[in-house]
Amino acid sequence: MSDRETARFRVLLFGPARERASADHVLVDAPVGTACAGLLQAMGAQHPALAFVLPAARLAVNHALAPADRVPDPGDEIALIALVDGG
Amino acid sequence: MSDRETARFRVLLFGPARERASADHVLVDAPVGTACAGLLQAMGAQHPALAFVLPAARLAVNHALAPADRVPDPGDEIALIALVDGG
Amino acid sequence: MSVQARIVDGPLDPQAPEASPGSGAVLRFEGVVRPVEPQGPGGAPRELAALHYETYDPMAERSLAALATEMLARHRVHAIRVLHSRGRVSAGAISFTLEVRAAHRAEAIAALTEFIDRMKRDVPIWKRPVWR
Amino acid sequence: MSVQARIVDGPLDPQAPEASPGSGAVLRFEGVVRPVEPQGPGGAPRELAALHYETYDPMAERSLAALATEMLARHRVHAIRVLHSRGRVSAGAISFTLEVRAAHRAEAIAALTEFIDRMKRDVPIWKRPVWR
Repeated sequence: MSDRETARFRVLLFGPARERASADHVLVDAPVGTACAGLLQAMGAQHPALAFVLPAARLAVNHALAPADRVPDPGDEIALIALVDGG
Repeated sequence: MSDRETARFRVLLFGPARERASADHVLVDAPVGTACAGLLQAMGAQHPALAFVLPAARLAVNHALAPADRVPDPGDEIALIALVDGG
Repeated sequence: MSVQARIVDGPLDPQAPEASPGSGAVLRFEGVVRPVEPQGPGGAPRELAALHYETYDPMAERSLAALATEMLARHRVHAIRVLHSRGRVSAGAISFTLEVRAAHRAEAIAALTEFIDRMKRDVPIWKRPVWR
Repeated sequence: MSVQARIVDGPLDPQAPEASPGSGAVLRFEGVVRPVEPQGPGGAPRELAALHYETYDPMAERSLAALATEMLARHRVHAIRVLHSRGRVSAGAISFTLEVRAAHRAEAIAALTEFIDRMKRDVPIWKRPVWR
């Protein structure tokens, strides 16, 4: 992939994901135009420690839960929302 | 019926039944051994103003709701419990 | 496990729940006299000054306690406290409070819901509107 | 109709509900940190000193408000007020309160039940046990 085809996304982490990754965010590389579902898969592949959250995982884009087909911009605030037992 | 065969029951009234009867109790004559279901029917026959409550009516005997086949004693405290829209 | 049931003259005070360190869920219901009610079933709305509650004593209080004890056992909740007014309660004031403590919310909600349904059917308390 | 949603640092105070003269039903839920929890799913019970709540701000508060607004419309209730703790809340203390005012109890119960279910699924708040 050339630089033009791939973007780098910053994904904020919370809860068990943050503990497992020992970090408050991870960087995920994915082709420009990747939707949230694909970005989650790329995250699991590039950060295997986070694969455990994938079944319950969604992404928030700019502080709102995003549908799986939403295409985020690398400049958006993206957060991993994986609520196994929240509240 | 002879005096020995018939008993006189005092039935306390509350709510709409008390208002309709303009009294806090009625007297109901019924054969000795009459169960609560029969006593309610006798009450409706002898005090037609109270017939309107019969569909929702039960009797309490000594401060507890009584099953339809309970045979009250004329000395018991008997009350008409007809809760159309209580609480 | 505990049950409290009481009939109180007049309106009830709004109260903060007591501390309950062992229970994960505290659910409290307050019944407030509505300022407007239909006049009779299906009737037109009319302004209400108060409701007047008539109770059959001591059966009313005993029935509340028996119902609380039954709900406590059936839904495995920790504690139930119920208060109900007797006499006049003005519109906007509280005439009924029910507090349920349980380990989890599901039991608390189930116990509270069934308690109120059963109370309206089985507890000898009658209300009479005092129209404005 | 009104909605209030707030994330608060530390434990919540037990509070008497505010007056609500137009609503016939006031339902209030308090979530209390349990002193004993299973350690992990299906695990053995273990004593808990506290829960530590992590929130994604400002999304958590916004999500609570959006959820309250949605429940208000769907269940036709009059008002919803929700508070949730952020940070450490000791065992026995309150970390969540939800108050629903409605004309009748059925709507209040439905709105409260759905609110809590949805909150646990959709509102970005995570809890971490602090074992004793």
